[in-house]
Amino acid sequence: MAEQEQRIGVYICWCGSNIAKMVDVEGVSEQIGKLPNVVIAKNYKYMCSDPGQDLVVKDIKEHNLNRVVVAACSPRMHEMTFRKALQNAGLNPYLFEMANIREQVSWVHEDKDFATKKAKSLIAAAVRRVSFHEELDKRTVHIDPAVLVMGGGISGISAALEIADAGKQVYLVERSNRLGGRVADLDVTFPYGHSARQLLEPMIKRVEQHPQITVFTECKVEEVFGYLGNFECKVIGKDGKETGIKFGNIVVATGLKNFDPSGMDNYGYGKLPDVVTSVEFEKMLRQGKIETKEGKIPQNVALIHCVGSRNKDIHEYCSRTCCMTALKYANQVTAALPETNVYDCYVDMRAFGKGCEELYANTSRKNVMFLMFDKEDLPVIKKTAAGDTCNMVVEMNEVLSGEAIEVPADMVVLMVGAEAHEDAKEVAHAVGVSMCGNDFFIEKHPKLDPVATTTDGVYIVGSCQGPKDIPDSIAQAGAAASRILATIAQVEVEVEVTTAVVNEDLCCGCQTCIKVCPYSAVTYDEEKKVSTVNEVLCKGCGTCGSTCPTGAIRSRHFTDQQIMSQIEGLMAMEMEVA
Amino acid sequence: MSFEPKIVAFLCNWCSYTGADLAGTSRMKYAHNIRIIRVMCSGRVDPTFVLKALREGADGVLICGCHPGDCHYHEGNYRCLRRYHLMQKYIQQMGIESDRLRLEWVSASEGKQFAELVDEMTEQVRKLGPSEIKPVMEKLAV
Amino acid sequence: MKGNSGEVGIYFLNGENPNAPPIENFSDLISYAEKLPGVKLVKSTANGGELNPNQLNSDIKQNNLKKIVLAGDSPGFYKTLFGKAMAAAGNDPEDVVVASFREHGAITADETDRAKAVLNCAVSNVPFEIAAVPDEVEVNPDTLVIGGGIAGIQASLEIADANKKVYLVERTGTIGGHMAMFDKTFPTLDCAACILTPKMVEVGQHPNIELMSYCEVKGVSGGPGNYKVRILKKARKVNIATCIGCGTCAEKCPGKAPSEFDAGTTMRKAIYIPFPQAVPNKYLVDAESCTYIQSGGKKCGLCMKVCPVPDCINLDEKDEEIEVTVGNIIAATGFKVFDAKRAEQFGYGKFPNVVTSLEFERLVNAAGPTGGFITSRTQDKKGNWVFSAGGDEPKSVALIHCIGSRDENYNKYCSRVCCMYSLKLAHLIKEKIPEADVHEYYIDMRAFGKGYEEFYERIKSEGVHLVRGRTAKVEEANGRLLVRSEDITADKLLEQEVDMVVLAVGLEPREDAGETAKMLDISVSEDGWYVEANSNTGPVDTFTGGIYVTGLCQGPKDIPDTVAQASAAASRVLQSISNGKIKKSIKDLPLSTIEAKVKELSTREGGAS
Amino acid sequence: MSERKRVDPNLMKEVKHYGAGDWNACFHCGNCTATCPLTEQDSLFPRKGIRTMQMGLKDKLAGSVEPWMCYYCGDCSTTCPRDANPGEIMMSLRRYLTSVYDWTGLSGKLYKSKALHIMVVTIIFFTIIAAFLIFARVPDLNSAEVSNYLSEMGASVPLNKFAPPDLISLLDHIQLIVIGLFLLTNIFNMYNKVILKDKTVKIPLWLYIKEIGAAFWNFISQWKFSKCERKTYWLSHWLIMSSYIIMFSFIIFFLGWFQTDKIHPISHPQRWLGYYVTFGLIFACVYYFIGRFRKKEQIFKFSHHSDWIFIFLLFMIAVTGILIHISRISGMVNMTYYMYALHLAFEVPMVFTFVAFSKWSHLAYRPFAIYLSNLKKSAKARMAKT
Repeated sequence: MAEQEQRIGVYICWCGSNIAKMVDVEGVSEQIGKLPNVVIAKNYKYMCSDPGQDLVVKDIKEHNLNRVVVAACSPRMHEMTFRKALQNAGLNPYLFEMANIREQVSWVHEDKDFATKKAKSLIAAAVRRVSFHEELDKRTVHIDPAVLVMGGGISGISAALEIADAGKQVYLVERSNRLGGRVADLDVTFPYGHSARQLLEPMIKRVEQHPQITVFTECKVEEVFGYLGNFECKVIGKDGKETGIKFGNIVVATGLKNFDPSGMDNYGYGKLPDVVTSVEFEKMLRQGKIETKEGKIPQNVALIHCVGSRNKDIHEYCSRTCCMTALKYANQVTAALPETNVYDCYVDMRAFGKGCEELYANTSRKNVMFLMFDKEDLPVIKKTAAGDTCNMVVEMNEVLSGEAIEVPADMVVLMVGAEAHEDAKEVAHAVGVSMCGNDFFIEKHPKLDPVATTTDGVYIVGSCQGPKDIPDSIAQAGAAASRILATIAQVEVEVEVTTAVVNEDLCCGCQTCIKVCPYSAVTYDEEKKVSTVNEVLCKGCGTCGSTCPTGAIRSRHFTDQQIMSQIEGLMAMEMEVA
Repeated sequence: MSFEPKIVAFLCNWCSYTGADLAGTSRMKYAHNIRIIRVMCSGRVDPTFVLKALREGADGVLICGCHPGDCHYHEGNYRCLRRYHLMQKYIQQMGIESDRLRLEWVSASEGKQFAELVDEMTEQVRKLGPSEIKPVMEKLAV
Repeated sequence: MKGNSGEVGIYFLNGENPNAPPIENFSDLISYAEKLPGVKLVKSTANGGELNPNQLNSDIKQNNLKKIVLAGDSPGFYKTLFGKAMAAAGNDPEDVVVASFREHGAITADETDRAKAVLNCAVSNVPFEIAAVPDEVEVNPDTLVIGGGIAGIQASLEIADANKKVYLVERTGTIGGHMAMFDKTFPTLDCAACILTPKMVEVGQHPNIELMSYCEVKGVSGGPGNYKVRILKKARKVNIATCIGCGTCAEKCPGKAPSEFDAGTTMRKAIYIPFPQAVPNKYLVDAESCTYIQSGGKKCGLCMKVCPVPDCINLDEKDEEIEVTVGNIIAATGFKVFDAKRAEQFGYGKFPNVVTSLEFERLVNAAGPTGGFITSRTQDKKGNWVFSAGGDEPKSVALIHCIGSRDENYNKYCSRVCCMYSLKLAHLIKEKIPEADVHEYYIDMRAFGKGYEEFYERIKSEGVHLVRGRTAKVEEANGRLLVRSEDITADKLLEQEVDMVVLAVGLEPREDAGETAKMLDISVSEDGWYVEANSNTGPVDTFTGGIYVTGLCQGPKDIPDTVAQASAAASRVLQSISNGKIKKSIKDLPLSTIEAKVKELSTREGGAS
Repeated sequence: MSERKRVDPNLMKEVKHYGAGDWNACFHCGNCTATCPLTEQDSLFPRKGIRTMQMGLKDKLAGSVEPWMCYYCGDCSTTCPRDANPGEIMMSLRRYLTSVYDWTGLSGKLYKSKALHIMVVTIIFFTIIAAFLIFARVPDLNSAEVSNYLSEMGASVPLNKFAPPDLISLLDHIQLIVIGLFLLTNIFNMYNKVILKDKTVKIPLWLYIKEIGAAFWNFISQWKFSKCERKTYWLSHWLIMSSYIIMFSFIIFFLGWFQTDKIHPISHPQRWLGYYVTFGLIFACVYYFIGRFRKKEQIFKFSHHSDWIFIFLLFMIAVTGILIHISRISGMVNMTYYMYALHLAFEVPMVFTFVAFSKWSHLAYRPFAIYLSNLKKSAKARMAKT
């Protein structure tokens, strides 16, 4: 590299006023322009916009730049955009470095001088670093058209069908002994009361009869090896039977589980016989017997929302479906037991879906009393004294009336929230997706990439990403399917190349790297007595690089040299301005 | 003019760097003294990087990685932890206050925690005053 | 379940939906039901309320019913009632089958045949989805996407990335839709432009996407797999190919009009680029405000003179019509915001500082009328009320939820996003004017999505006054605005003086949603939103083969849900393309065919399913 | 902690019998309260009243005066996002409360059953007619006594011979006492439920005296009502109210002065006051008739049978009254007698069914309720100070 003359172009983005208002972009570009090897330093309103990118391309051609630095937002946002731009200009996309002067400067600091100073040193560092960048050539990998779908719930099933209907092989792995997941436990769905069984049956039937789908029930997926387009794993049955499968993409649809309210004393679940969870109540409705433990028809049924949800001590998040489920119950009960009074104790009525507000309006015109409580002041269920008209009372402070009231109840239904499966961590590790605080899987981007993950070829759909109702889950399943179908259609896709590589002359064969590699991508070559990296398995974490005592391992695009020079750049500018 | 510490931070790409970005998108304000260098994994942080930073005149070095168990590469952050303890011993041998080097876990959703961490560390280093390494090294060089 | 081994009873219920359309010639349907195999009893009640359990029990006993079919618009909530009766009679409560006309698209009165099919399937235990499968035809691999909002963009990219040709038709001069107008997005607060523009750029550069901006779909003919689409290329009057976007024309142009992109809070020229990051980033001419065109070519025409590129601008350019042939069509036509003038009590259009949320999005945006400073409207020299960076900051702001939503006088439905975007706006105000009082008036706080509740908590902790109580009216009082509401949790009447009121206007179908629906043969709900094939399992399909709905035109949605749905639609398309075949419309499937299929299946499988 | 109240869905089912309104539809956005120009900080309505009713807090509802504070302009109903029609619910609550105060239970029955109400009215009507047929004796014009009387009066119709004022006013007073007893006991009932049962306030005696003035002023001026948006409602209401009061006092206290065979000159207060009363009643009745038929304005959309019967009787009373006058002036002797009989036949049932047991009782309840709420307010204010 070094011998070739360095011609670096630096571009500083205003990002409208997002950066410009906190960083003196003019001043910075002027000062940066003076740095060695910097041929041009410009600033522009929106570097990411079409004209912004054209500017870079144009300059590369005119001033035959061979290195580019853009100081703008986070590389996580636009690194790809500008790498593309370099490519269009016929420059290797890796001869590019981004300085993050928005997320980590203009948005987080309030003193313009300091912010400007910081921006300068970050850019200076990037300039130093970029001059040690080397051309890396994108490798393409072949995409195995088969797909692994983990989880046989409504999301998994629809994803499987979506992909299989496009003529691609699908392996559907379900941990329980039957398909259908939690929808299979439902009686009817909100807001229109369609029969859950009737909507599930044809789908399951199609899955089972589908020539392109192989179903594994009562099976678990062992750790997945490989990378986009070329994954492999073992599917292990209850009986310990192992099946090895190969596939190009993964859909994680492991769903969620219901919150267990036993831990909450105020509801007395487990102690009071007629306090049931929504899951248990659903079963009753399905069997057409809404009865107390003593087999009596309840005169008063109370529904309590947000059990385990919207609660700082348990789960802060909203479980999204409970409100409408409660309204569904209210309708079913009033229909089945015209004499029975229904009390719906809620916090906020979240009827946001299509047809849901209408359902709320219709329900409120029935024999249902809606009572509101504060999520920080939960109701308490108490046994009544003998001879009372009802077995229990729900004591609560009603918000809409400001009254301290008690609600008569012969049966109380706890609308239990949703939470991540206890084995979510395992799954996350098996397929390499990250989790957020509450153990739901994190999508690549909360807005524009709701189903992809940070690991290429792995998609998360349905409730394992966060509570969801049926249509939303199915939409997500479709989304993942389209991604996968698109990748398959490309046959060959490009993959990252920032892997580790061993310089055999320097390697002393100590094999430390082999111990530290989490993907067993490093192996020991007995003849040459050196380590070698399998670049296909390597995910480029660089741990080996920093462990290697002789510096024989270079982690591409994060070489010692590059990082050292970045440090120098930082401090040099610091010293200069200080 | 008052002493403004210079802190170099190594952040892992998956959790901590994203966390720092989150602090940004959420417009949380924190001390300007920090200079962030992105690495793919805290496991990539070679002790020599830390020493280099100190030698070049950093008054403090901060390393951030995913919380134990959350590492995108399974165990890189554990490797980093082990090395960290060695580094601590080493810099103390060199007569550098151990408070100048810190390892913290910051997840992708902990923008707030990151901002607070930076402020706290900045104050910590400010108390220690400027690091002596650079001048000393320069003297030795002569 | 035991299936046909016994007698079937059919009960017609109107079900839960009061606006359920009565089936045309209902008697016909009844007699059809009576003729179905094994049917012993057919009853119909206006609504389930009239059914009494004892009556049911005796019905079952007398006719020895082994199975009950509930027929109606959406009668499912009565399932338990009948299940109870069945159990009481010693039958399997699972043998109550719901035949929901709505579920399978019989949502208008004239869909008697569909209703019959649904009924037939239910009686013979054959799932409608399996009985009513149209046969397949060849599919043209090209796809048309109508609408260049985030939904359209996403769908187009998905398909194009699979190396398939996409025509993306956008009526305005740029893609981006409403999302491009937003400042930040909840709950992560990343700026809409930052995350949207890269995608817009990608669309603009994508080799497989033919972007047709400033175009409108005029007519659709042909059938599934092979639609002929007439597209009107509205005269842009500027040659996209040669325009260098230098802006000289706009400088000189005397014509002015309110900027659509800034929701009318600023003025733009008659020749303009909708906004800096527009794609395509080329100028266009708005005939309405162009002096030359309005004067019939007599006056002005400056732009043509000053334009540095020879014959790039041609104000006499005429609209033209072109035709493309595609196999699939995705409707992503989006929405419009509720016209706040309709709800007079809030004083929009009367008081200059009562603004809609969309106007406010532009106001807080760095690229907006004030460069991101939140200011009250002040009068300019001409006496017009305008936002200007010079205007004074509001000391207190009121945000009012549910404007035009959840309201029987306007739209019954919930617009799904207003709660969250209001919280977001509250945050933005607090961020830019920390000492400002922010009062937010809501009915129910609908923070249901991932990270939403957490965001809600954060806003609370930022000192925003959240009031549970719908605002009744906004009046003027000593130069400020008086917001009158009941604070229900505090049990008092609030008369809050504020400097600015932001109305969280709900979302509505576009005025022309109906016409587009007719063109594409999509059914439309009572509210005017497009109807998906199945509210549960078919969120993007319609009853017309090769036509899909996605995004807001199907109903209010936030960005992630829209994106997911858009991709889902794309996957439908990719599916058909990779099979080379596509299913014809269920619409055109004759009843007789479905009946035949049902007979075949039920005999083959003995009805068991 | 305080005793928890138990909710009860049956109260609402009960109250439903007293009128229209989509009772459960309300989702408590507070729009109605904030719309209402009359609602006051420490007595918010309509929403809270609806809530109390929905939750079945019987005692709280019985002890609440808020329904009486509403004069029904209908603005809350027109803007209600759930079409719950709060205005009409308030109206129904007033009917319900009337029945709650009434210890005889008759009120409730009259409100709930249209048939019963009409029956009672007709029975009384015919009893009066019958009474006349049996007891009234038509004076013989040719008899010396009568002709002398006529000549000295300068009159042509000896009505007072037909129906001697002292006798009539005696009957009036009996009627007054009977009805008065019912009304007073009911009012006490109200006082008991509103004040005595409410342990949170102690009201010193002097306050009772102090507050009378304000209450009386509101009674004669209806100024509270005048704060509503549409003034015509207030005007018509005031007309009918004032006319009735004047008529009432004529009949009860000054019958001798009012019912004279001597025709006073038009300038005489007896004449023009009489005309005013008649005009007031007829105008208001016609106004309400038209409104209730057209059903255009919110307040006329729903009409309870008690509303119809009430304005009908009132109208007939006014008409027959003026007819008595005309026929007397124009010397149609028998006509005068018939009209007089009819007049009473309409007046008695009206007084009997409405004043104590139905709609007209609000004439007493509303001002009293306002009085009581003022008492409470100032009492609370005092407690807050100390």
